[in-house]
Amino acid sequence: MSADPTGTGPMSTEPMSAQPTSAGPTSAQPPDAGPNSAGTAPPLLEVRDLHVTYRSGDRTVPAVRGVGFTLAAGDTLGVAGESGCGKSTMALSLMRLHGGRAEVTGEVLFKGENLLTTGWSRLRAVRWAGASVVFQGAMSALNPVRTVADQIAEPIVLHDKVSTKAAEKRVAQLLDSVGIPAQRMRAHPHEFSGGQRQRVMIAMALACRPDLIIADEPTTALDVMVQAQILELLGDLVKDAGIAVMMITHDLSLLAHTCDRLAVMYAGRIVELGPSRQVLEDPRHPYTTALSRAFPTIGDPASRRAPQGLAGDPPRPSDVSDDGCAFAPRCARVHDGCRTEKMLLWPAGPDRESACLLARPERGGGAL
Amino acid sequence: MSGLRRFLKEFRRRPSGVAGVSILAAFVALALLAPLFVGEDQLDVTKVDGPLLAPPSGSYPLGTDQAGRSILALLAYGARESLRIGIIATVLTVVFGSLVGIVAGHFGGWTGRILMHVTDWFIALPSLPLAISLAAVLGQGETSITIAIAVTSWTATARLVRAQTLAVEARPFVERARVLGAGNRQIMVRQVLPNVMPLILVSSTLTVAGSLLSEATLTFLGLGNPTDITWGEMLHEAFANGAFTANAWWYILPPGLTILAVVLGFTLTGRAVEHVLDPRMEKSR
Amino acid sequence: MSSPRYLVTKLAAAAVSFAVTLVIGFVLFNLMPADPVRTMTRGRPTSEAELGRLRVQLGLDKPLWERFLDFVNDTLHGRLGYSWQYQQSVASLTMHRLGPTLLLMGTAFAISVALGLWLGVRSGWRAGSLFDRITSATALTLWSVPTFWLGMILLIVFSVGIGPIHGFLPAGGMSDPTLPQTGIEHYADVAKHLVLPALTMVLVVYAQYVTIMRASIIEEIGSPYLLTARAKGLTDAVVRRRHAVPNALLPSVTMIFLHLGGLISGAVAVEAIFSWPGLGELTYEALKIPDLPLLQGTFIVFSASVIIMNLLADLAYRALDPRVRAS
Amino acid sequence: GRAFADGSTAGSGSGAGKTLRVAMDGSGVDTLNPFTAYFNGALDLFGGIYPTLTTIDDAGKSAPYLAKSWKLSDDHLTWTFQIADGLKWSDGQPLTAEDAAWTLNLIMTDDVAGTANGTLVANFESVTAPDATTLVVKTKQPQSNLDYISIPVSGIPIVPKHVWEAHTKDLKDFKNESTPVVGYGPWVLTEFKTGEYAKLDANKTFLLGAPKYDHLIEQIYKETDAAVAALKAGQLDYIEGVNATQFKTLQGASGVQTAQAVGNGWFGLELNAGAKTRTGKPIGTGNPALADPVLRKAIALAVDKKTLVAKVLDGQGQVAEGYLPPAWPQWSWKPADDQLSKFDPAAANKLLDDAGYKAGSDGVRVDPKTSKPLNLRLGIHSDDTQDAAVSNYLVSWFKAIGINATIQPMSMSALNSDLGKGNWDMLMDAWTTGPDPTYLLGIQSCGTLPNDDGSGGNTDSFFCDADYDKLFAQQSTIFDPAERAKVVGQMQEILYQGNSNIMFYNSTHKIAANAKVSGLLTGTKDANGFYPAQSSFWSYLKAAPAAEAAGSSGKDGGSGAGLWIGVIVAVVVVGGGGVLVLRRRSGADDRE
Amino acid sequence: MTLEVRDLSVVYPPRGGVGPARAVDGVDLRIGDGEIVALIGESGCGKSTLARTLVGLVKPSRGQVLYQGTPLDYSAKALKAYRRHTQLVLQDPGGALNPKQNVFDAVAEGPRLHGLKDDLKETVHDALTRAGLRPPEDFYHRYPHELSGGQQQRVVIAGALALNPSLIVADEPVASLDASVRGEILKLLLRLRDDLGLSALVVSHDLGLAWNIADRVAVMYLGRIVEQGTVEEVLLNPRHPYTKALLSVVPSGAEDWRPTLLSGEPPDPTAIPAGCRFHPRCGRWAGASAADRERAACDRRELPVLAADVSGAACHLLDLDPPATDVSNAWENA
Ligand SMILES: Nc1ncnc2c1ncn2[C@@H]1O[C@H](COP(=O)(O)OP(=O)(O)OP(=O)(O)O)[C@@H](O)[C@H]1O
Ligand SMILES: Nc1ncnc2c1ncn2[C@@H]1O[C@H](COP(=O)(O)OP(=O)(O)OP(=O)(O)O)[C@@H](O)[C@H]1O
Ligand SMILES: [Mg+2]
Ligand SMILES: [Mg+2]
Repeated sequence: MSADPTGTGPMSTEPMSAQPTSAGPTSAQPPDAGPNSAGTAPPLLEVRDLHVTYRSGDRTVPAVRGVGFTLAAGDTLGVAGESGCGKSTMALSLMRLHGGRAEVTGEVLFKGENLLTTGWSRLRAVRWAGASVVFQGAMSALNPVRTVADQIAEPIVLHDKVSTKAAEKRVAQLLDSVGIPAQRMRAHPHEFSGGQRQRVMIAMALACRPDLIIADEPTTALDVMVQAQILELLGDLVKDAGIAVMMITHDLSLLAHTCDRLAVMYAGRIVELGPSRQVLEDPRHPYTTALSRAFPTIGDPASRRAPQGLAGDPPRPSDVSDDGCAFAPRCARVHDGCRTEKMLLWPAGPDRESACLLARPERGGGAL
Repeated sequence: MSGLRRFLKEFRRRPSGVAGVSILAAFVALALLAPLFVGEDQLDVTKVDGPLLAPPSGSYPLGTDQAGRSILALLAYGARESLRIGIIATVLTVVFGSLVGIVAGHFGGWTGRILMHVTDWFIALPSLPLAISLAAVLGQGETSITIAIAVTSWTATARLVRAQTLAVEARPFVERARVLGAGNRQIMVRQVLPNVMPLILVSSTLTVAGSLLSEATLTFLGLGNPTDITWGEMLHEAFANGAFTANAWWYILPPGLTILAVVLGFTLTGRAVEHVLDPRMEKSR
Repeated sequence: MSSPRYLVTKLAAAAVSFAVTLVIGFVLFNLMPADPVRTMTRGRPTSEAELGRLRVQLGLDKPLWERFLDFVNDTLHGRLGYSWQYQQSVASLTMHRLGPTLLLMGTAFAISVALGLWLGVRSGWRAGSLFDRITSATALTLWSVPTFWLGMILLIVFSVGIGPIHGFLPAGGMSDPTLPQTGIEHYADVAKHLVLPALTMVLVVYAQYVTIMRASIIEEIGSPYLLTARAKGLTDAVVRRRHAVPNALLPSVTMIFLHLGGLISGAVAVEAIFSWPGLGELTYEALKIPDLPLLQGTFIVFSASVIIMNLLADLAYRALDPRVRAS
Repeated sequence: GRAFADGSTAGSGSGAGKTLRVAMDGSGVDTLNPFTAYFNGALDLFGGIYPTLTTIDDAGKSAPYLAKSWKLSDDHLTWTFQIADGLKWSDGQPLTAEDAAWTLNLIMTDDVAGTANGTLVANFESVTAPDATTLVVKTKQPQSNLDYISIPVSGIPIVPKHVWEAHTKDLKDFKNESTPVVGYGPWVLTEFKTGEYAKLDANKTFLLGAPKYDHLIEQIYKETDAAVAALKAGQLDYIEGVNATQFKTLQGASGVQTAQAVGNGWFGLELNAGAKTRTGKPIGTGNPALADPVLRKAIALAVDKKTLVAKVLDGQGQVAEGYLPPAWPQWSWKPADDQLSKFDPAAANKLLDDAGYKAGSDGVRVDPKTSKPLNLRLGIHSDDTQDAAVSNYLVSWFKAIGINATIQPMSMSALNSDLGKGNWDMLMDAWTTGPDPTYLLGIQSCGTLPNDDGSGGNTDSFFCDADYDKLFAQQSTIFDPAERAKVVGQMQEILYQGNSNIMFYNSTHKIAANAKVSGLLTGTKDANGFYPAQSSFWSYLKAAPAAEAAGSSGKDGGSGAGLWIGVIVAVVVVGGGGVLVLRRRSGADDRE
Repeated sequence: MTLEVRDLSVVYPPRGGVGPARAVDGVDLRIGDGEIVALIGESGCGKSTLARTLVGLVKPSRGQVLYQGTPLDYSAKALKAYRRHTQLVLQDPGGALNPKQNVFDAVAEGPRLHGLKDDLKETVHDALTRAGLRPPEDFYHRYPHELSGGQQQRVVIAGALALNPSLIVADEPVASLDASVRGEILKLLLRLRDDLGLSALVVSHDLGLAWNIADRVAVMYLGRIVEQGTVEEVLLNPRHPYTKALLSVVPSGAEDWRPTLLSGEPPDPTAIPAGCRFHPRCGRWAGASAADRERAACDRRELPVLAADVSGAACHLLDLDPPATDVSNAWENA
């Protein structure tokens, strides 16, 4: 337990606490969100200066390059950003799920305990019981040769130390709660449709009543209609249970609806962080602007026959340097400072942060 | 070409592959250069005057065989025959296997199904007994051994190539080619073949390895031409002539070890190539 | 597809395979002009009339198509043809030899599979580790060894003895005739005779299984479901045992059965070297003449066993893999 | 030293009494039915378990067995054998002349029963047993070799009528495998496993003397090397027919005794001097050039038989000239010095030059009659290592006289098929024979040529010579051995000069045995150190266990078992240990 | 008028014990000259099948594809000729390029196959330029894996353009691309239409895409077109309950956004319900009064195939309503 309980530290690269204090987002929380919302106790999850570097052969790929944020109990955080910007990498590193393939530095404080340095057995105890994960493709995230009941019961037996019988009872309840008849618990994953599988995944994530669910693109493989169903379900369940959620996707417009706060990532860094509606409606980073414009509003004459895009290609993680803004080559408002200055997450208005020089307070942030 | 250069660069990073290629290069050199330092006279039983089945000595670094010939000379000369049989069998196998595989994979209908059934039947046949029988039926000698190996080992290639062809054909670029106006032949040759080529390459190196072993085994079982000089034949002779009883290790170990080395060489090379060409690795780049 | 229908389809396919094998077998073994009669009687005072009589007895005077009908009839009646050199039905010859071959191949197969899969899982799970490198290198090397050669070397070292090693294992055969042929002692004796041939086969064959299993495990290692399992807090060993292995086992099982033909091939050489009185040795014997009906018979028995094993593998695969079961 | 092992041997004791363990002939046992069996392994066994009328002695002459004595009538057509009295089959039933008469009659009258030995009785008119101790054989023509037709191993075994009567119907399929097999001989077959071994018990009341061992085991070793290994490891007592290399190694090995007997067979080359049918119609694809005796003579001169003996046989054999092997000295023949074809390539070349065989540009001579180069096929048995070894020499020697020989390895079956059709130029061949040479001489007679339609035929090289045939007919009716030998000699001379069958050498018959087995060898060595030929019948009968050595090593199967189990356990432990160590090192499971 | 389909059906034969799949089950559709039509629908509703049928990759089980008024001829030669005019652009640009072909060869593939080798260099240069890969020479020798997803898709489009087609069928051309790149590709399509007068059928499940570029839109459900019309008509004033549901799940900035979720699983073309194929999931049907249900008889009464070119929706329940009022005003203030 090395964390500074106030959640602020001396390191300059560290983000300002994003602990919600203002009325806006907090009001969206259910009243039973728990004592942590008061802002004095350690937050549920605090990430500081997280770096993840993949090693493959003699190449190193810095996929996450200094990410920091906090997440209170019952809070929902959306992480958006285009493909390859390091969202999954960041999420997996929280539970040290990369194995030996990646080097992870920084701090991941889960209820004050640094998960990056704690012993493996401690970590295992936290996994699933403290924080569970809903992965993207449920077909591949579920073991194809074992029954659904087996797989859901597995963490229950492991963490709650209950008998298999008792665990199965809970499995039935869980499946019921996600709208799958309990009789089907003996079925194998392939016998379910994509949407049902994702429900199974959600049931499994809830199995040990975790404090945090990390959902890594839980719906991208699904059809629009099913996608909406699943998000509704997930939203309802976590709201009822007061579980904090970190939801990852590249679809900004989806997150706006489901999450209280939004983090936009670009090239391994968070470039904008703030209450989701604000971020979407009033972006403080050119990248966020471009991203939100890419999802047209039907009926909006401005976007009729006028698709908006972002010229250029996302950088390769191996090509970005620490100096300057990684977005500069594609930015319409780029200027000299963007190429040289070190980018940090600067406060950009109440409860908002942005990594754009234009948003820096001394420049009169928010003038984007 | 950048592809080739990249391949070589990747390949060089795999020590086992480099070792395999080195072994092979050494043996190919040995085979090619054998006539330069092994005269006909050294192989002619009526002209050699070495001691019979003598252990290694100064003038015979690997000793002599029953007729007084230098084992080293036989070994060098045997490299030619052994490699030749292995490679011819492999070329036959690979050409036939690839053809069947691609055609079966490309034409889903009757053609493909029948071809695949035929392949399956051949897979069901145990290869060595079949090869033995073929060789026994076709008569003695390297020709029938080569044919026997080719006939029995094409199935693996065909299967692999077919599976890969199916995978390739399922990829959208084949559909794109079709929309651009490509016919069956053009799709098979221009789209599928380049994409199954790496697999064929890998398969062929592994097939050579298998062929060499089969050749040695068939020859050992007495289906070769006893007057040829191949490694398998040397072992056959050694075995048939009681070299074991005589504890003539210099007659028994070298041919076996050379077979081992060459097979290992091909296997290592093949696996390294396979690894370098692994499509999954390609994608992640 | 429903189970019985699946079974019927598979059985039919196997039957067709077998029929094709029969035809291939017949064509193969009747292509070559051969004079088995002179071969059989070689070195013995035999009159011309007797030779003629033998030819009739063996049906060699009949046209090819008639011989084919005879052969089919023969096979359907379980005789598999009539051996030239042993002058009895091939079926009765092979029946005698089936037991020893099954014993040898079964033992070698069981050990190889157990050893190969175990090592394969271990080395695939930690690909690139010292253990993996040693295991893989050993397996690759052993795979490259000609079976018969390895057998000969083992024979010298462990049976004849070399240098300080005294030969302590029997040089051939399946049992020591000086010992009683029943009871524990007999089984121990057979086991003792089994050591070298089985060892030879295991050493050559297990390597394949290591490679197969290792590849399967590596194939699975990146799978998201393993990530899920890890995320659940399972220990590494549990993740491997409960999640990776069952999945990796499926392709391995098929591959292993597909490689069964290789095992049989190994058996021929090994039985020849160790005088193991099985089908392989019978084949080797038949080869010398060559006794074509006998070769044809052993060939058919081998093929049939592979077909049966593949059928079983198919069914086993179906039983094991819920995905296949459903489709 | 070259020896693999210490060579210490084990006492062969096991069960009650002493056991002699011999390697069965590599061919194994095709069937235990003596009427249909062909394989030498089976014949060897029959020699031990079924009686014969006569046997042969050290010198290869016929000697009493069941028949105490025999008489030939003056018209040379009736043989009367006096059968020993009071003999009993192994099941206690009396063994009488009736059994012999029944057996011989069955072979004469039943096609199946005649499968293996029908030829031997082809000339029989009748066989009767007027009383229990008298057997009368009447022949159609005078036949001088009647005292050889029922000898152990290579002759007709007599079977118990009371057992076999029941099987005359299903003789073809009767396998005769229920043990103990009812018979009479030095041994009783008590256990038989196809492809593995035969176990026999000694007949302590055997007519010709009781075996010294209590048990005999004939075990199959498919590879002689394995047998030799077993011999050295003390798992085997006796091997017949090791090859030159094995023999040489065993000669130096401690605890092993070795012996060579003069050969009972020849090894040589057959030339297709013009294959034709009985009516003289040419058949086959043989090269016509070989019809020229000059060419054949030149070929004979081009072969250095001494080198073959020295290098292929490693000196373990003799240069052969005559057709019949030295094992039967009564028939041996040698060419006179002036007739002798000595190795002389120069002379061969001169012969060919003189006959108009001009060398082409590639050094291959051209047949003046057909103007085709002398390209000759050299067929060899692919499974015969001697064929392979010798053919390499021949090709080189033939090249030296302008003949291009191409080696064609063929399976026995293919070779025999081609041979009968005349589709060959030169063939490597080898034959062995028992003491009676009639059959071996017979296959060179015109009567064995095939019919016009290609059927029939039992010839060996399409040799056909009227004078030879006359002598052949004559020799079988001569009852004075010396007289007969002279005729046989003349026949061999004709063969020698015909050069259709060029004899290369007679390789010795090589035996290796555990040094503790005594009494194996009889006869006296000749100048070359070779013993006279002996049959396995006598060897097994006369073999005696050496006196129990004090403090025997006790390294036999039983106690060896502990050792091998130990070693396997050790290997497993070491291997497993290594794995465990590696596992440990790879770290605890507290990581992923 | 460029391309028209009449009463088109595609039935896939039974597979693995599941009955035949009626992937496309009666479709009339017309793509006029220089028109961009968007085909919208849920996964598995038969969009791709229809698209593939249009370019002759799938032979219809019933109905016709007419190009310039003449029915398609499925002989190899005729198809080849047809494919000079009609090109397909696939969803996954990475997969649509042969990894063993560099950019030049990939673009030149079409002209080569058609024997247009004369000014190949120029054609390729041209096509790449038009597809926005500038300067083209920089790309010639690159292999697909050396390109970003957006660039790959441009190469695919260039490959189609190299044949100077008059119609491009784009099957989910941006589905696998990042949101930021997506707009660029759509811009390109629009520009091509404007510059070259290309007609296009764009297949997607994304209504926003239709809004972005299409002139007309057709909404497909379970093998049928259930509603079609101009983009404004259909998207701003949807009439079919299915279209409404689809529109509702598009996340909007609206505070009170609440999607109308369809119950049940995605529809299955091997078991098409009788009557209106949408009725089992139709909220309106479920909520309708007994009398209305009796009148509409959605569960029994077959619907006619919606005619091409006519704006309208195939729904029995529409007969119950007065013509829908303009509901688009909600968006006006957005
Ligand atoms: N095992 C690995 N080795 C090397 N590089 C990797 C590895 N896994 C991911 N990367 C790289 O790291 C970067 C970030 O990957 P990540 O999967 O976190 O992206 P993402 O934001 O989740 O993208 P997506 O939206 O496609 O899921 C990518 O550029 C990817 O290529
Ligand atoms: N080759 C085929 N054989 C059998 N059924 C097929 C085949 N291709 C597609 N189908 C089925 O036809 C139906 C329509 O498929 P299609 O690919 O046209 O749908 P889609 O609308 O393009 O869906 P998506 O949005 O997922 O691409 C699906 O249910 C599919 O399962
Ligand atoms: Mg991701
Ligand atoms: Mg589609």
